[in-house]
Formats: sequence, structure tokens, C-alpha cells
Amino acid sequence: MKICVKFFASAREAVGESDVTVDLHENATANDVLDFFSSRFEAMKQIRPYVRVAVNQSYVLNEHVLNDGDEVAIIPPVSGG
Amino acid sequence: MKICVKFFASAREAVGESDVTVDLHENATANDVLDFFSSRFEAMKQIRPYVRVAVNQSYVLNEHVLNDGDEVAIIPPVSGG
Amino acid sequence: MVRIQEEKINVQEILDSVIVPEAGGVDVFIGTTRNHSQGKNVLALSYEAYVPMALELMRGIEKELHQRWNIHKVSIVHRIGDVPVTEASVVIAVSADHRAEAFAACRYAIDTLKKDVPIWKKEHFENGEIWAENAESKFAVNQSRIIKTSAEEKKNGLLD
Amino acid sequence: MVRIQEEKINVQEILDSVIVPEAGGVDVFIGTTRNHSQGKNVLALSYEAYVPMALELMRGIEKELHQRWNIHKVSIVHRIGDVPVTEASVVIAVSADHRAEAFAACRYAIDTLKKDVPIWKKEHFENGEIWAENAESKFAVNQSRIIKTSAEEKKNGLLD
Repeated sequence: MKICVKFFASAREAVGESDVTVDLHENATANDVLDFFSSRFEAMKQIRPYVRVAVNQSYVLNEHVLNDGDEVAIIPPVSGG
Repeated sequence: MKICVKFFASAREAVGESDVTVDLHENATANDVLDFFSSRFEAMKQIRPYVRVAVNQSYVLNEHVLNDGDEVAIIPPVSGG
Repeated sequence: MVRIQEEKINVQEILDSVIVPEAGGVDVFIGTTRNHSQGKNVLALSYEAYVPMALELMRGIEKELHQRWNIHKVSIVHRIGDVPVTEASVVIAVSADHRAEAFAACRYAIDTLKKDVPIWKKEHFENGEIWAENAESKFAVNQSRIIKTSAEEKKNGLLD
Repeated sequence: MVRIQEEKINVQEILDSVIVPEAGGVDVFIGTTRNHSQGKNVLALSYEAYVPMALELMRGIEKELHQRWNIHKVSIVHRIGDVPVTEASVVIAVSADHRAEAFAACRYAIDTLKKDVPIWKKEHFENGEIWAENAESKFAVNQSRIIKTSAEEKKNGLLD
């Protein structure tokens, strides 16, 4: 299934892209998205323990099962305010 | 001795004046000032339990002994803010 | 900055007076005049102050805030004269490195101002007018009466 | 009112958006960009946001404030793009009948925003740049990791 992944701040710099569409197996989880990019980008692997994942603009646990067409966002520690 | 007394808000309306200079005996206290005006103005007598007295722009206890030339102010409950 | 003025309060100006490059946050309290009081419609409001004493106490609050909290700057501005409903009667701004201190100091400033600073508000209703009294201020009077009573008892030999 | 904008924030406009004739007080928190961070001079600051999610969470904060406190109106405005030192990056205003509720709700709003809302600040120093991280946000990550761990343990039959 096709998953659109958005990267922000340090995560965007880690993968060098803002938006990447990946093809994942059925029942893939948020964790699988993190695995996918951590295995390809060393910088992503380093920040992985500190990022949260949002699916369709809500935070989810890493075990969250994705659906085709979901918008996944990789959210490093925020610094608004 | 001459004491200048200032009245504000409900106290001013009680005595009908903003500033009154009174002639008081030596060692007169803030309390004596309150006595003086409470005995002459019924409305002042009524609010007397609720007023604070300031001498030269600092709150004092009613026992505070006055000096010639002091500026005494009769301060009803405040409502700033 | 401490000020009493008849003109409408410009919040941005007061904000500018406390913002410094080192500060990370500012807490601002704005007291606005309400259209109701004790269940009645308020048509108009006017404030008067014992100006020199009020300014002295406001400077005292500013000083106390700096002693108690690690803050950068404080501004306290009160308006007197007629203050239309929804306009600001008081603005207090505190800048600090850490927002917890800005919030705590600002709260303390407005609490103390409402208790002690000699400023009075007259509320005009359809059928009359009344001098408002802050609950904090009435409590303060009771406190000083208690102190007075102890002092009197001491004078009378009841306490020692 | 909830908004993310690139333009300089007009505090008076935000204040006007929360003042109602029934309210007696407004608490406003203004976050300003600081000229130092971790002991180094900050030359410039820029913010980016995951805008639709940030707005959604900001609307959620607004709703939660109304559920938890007896308040009139809430506005939360965050600026993105370059924010010069001393200018406001965020302004939160809460109006209420009683100032205690305005202060508490405003404080909760900025605490929650700093913890959860997907907005990031990049600090530019003389010798490089860094993505800042709010302490509150790092704590939140740890919390969700703890939750995750429990969930995993449950899945693995370690907990039931």
C-alpha cells in the first residue's frame, strides 16, 4: 500500500526530503515506517528514539497499524512557543 | 497642630470635601482624626469601620501619632484593577 | 515603568517597555471594565486615585516583584477618569527568562494592587451609582483592625 | 481564534479578539525570541510548522480550556518564518470573569503548546545552527515511549 510520509525540522534534514511516498506491506505499522527510513539514513537512525509519529494529524503509538492512503508525519521534539 | 486631611471616594462624599485642615491637640492620633469627622458626619461614622488611614502616603495603624504638617488620607476600601 | 493616566492605555507600548532581548516570555494582565456588577447593568465607570500614594505603592510592588522573582522588567499602568466598558483600566506586564516566574509575578502584582493601591471605581447604574469595593481590600481592612486590636490590648495591659 | 501566520503578530488585535463586555480580565502570554540559547548568541531564529496538524492541536487546546475553566474567549496565534529577536513568536490570550481562571488557563495553554504542537524553531548561531527542542516535548516523547513499552509487554504476554 502507498503511504505518504512527511518530514519536519531535523527529520527533514535527516532524509533530505519533505515528502516521500513509500510502498509498504499490508498491516505495516508506524514502526515499520521508522525502520524503513532509519535503515536508509544514518541521521534518521540517530534521532529515531526522540521522534513521535502522527497519522492523519494525530499522534499515534509506534504500533499503530497504517491504512492505504494514510498521511504519516515524523515529528521530532517540538520547539514552538 | 495643623493637620491636612484628604478624603477619597465614599469618604469624600461623606464629608463633602476633598481636603480639610483641622487643628488637633499635640499627640493626636489617626484615630482622633476619625473621631473628629465621625462625630460631625453621620455618613463618615458609618464607613469608619472600613476605612484605612494613610499618613504621608503610607498606611498606618489608627494609633499612629501625628506630627504637625502631616498629610493624612482617609482611604475607603479600594477598587482599582 | 509605573504610570497613572487618563488616556486610553496602549497595550503594545507597555509590552514594548518590558521586552528585552534576553527575555523569553512576557505575561500581561489586562483588567477591563465589565458591563455588569452584582447582577445589575453598568452604564459607565470612572476611576479616581490618590495619585502620589498610588504611584508610590505601585513602585513598591515593582520593587517587591524584583526581590521575589528572577524577572527582567515590570510595567504597571492604571487608567483613571471615565473608562468605557471593554476598555482596559489596568495593564500589568512582566518579562522573564522563564514563564513560570512571569506568570507568578504578574499574578502577585494584580492581587496586591487590588488589595492596597488607593484607586477607586465608581459604577454608574440606571438607578444610581456605587463605589465598588474589592473583596481583597475589605479583607485587608479587617487584618489591620485585628492588628490594631492586639496593639490596643497590649496598651491596656491585656497582652504583653 | 487560532491562527498560524508569517506576519508580525499584532497583540492589540489578539486582545480585541478575546475581550467581551462580560469579561473582567484577560491574561496574555507572549513568547519572544531571545538573543541567547545555551550560552551562545542567537543571530536569527526561524520557525516552521506542520500547519494543518498544528492548527488542529491548537483548536484542541482552545476546546480543552473551555472544558476545564470558566472562561469567555481564547486566542492562540503562532508566527512562523523568520522572527527577529524581541518580536513575538506566540501570543495566547484568555478572557474570564475571574482572573484566577484566566491565569490558569493561559498557563496551561502555553505549557501544552510547547509540549505537543508541531512547530519547530531553528536557532542560527555564529558557528552553525540547531533545531531547538522544548524540554516539555522531550518529556512527552519519553511518556509515549513508556506507553509503547507497556503495550509491547502486553502484546508479548508480560502484562495482562
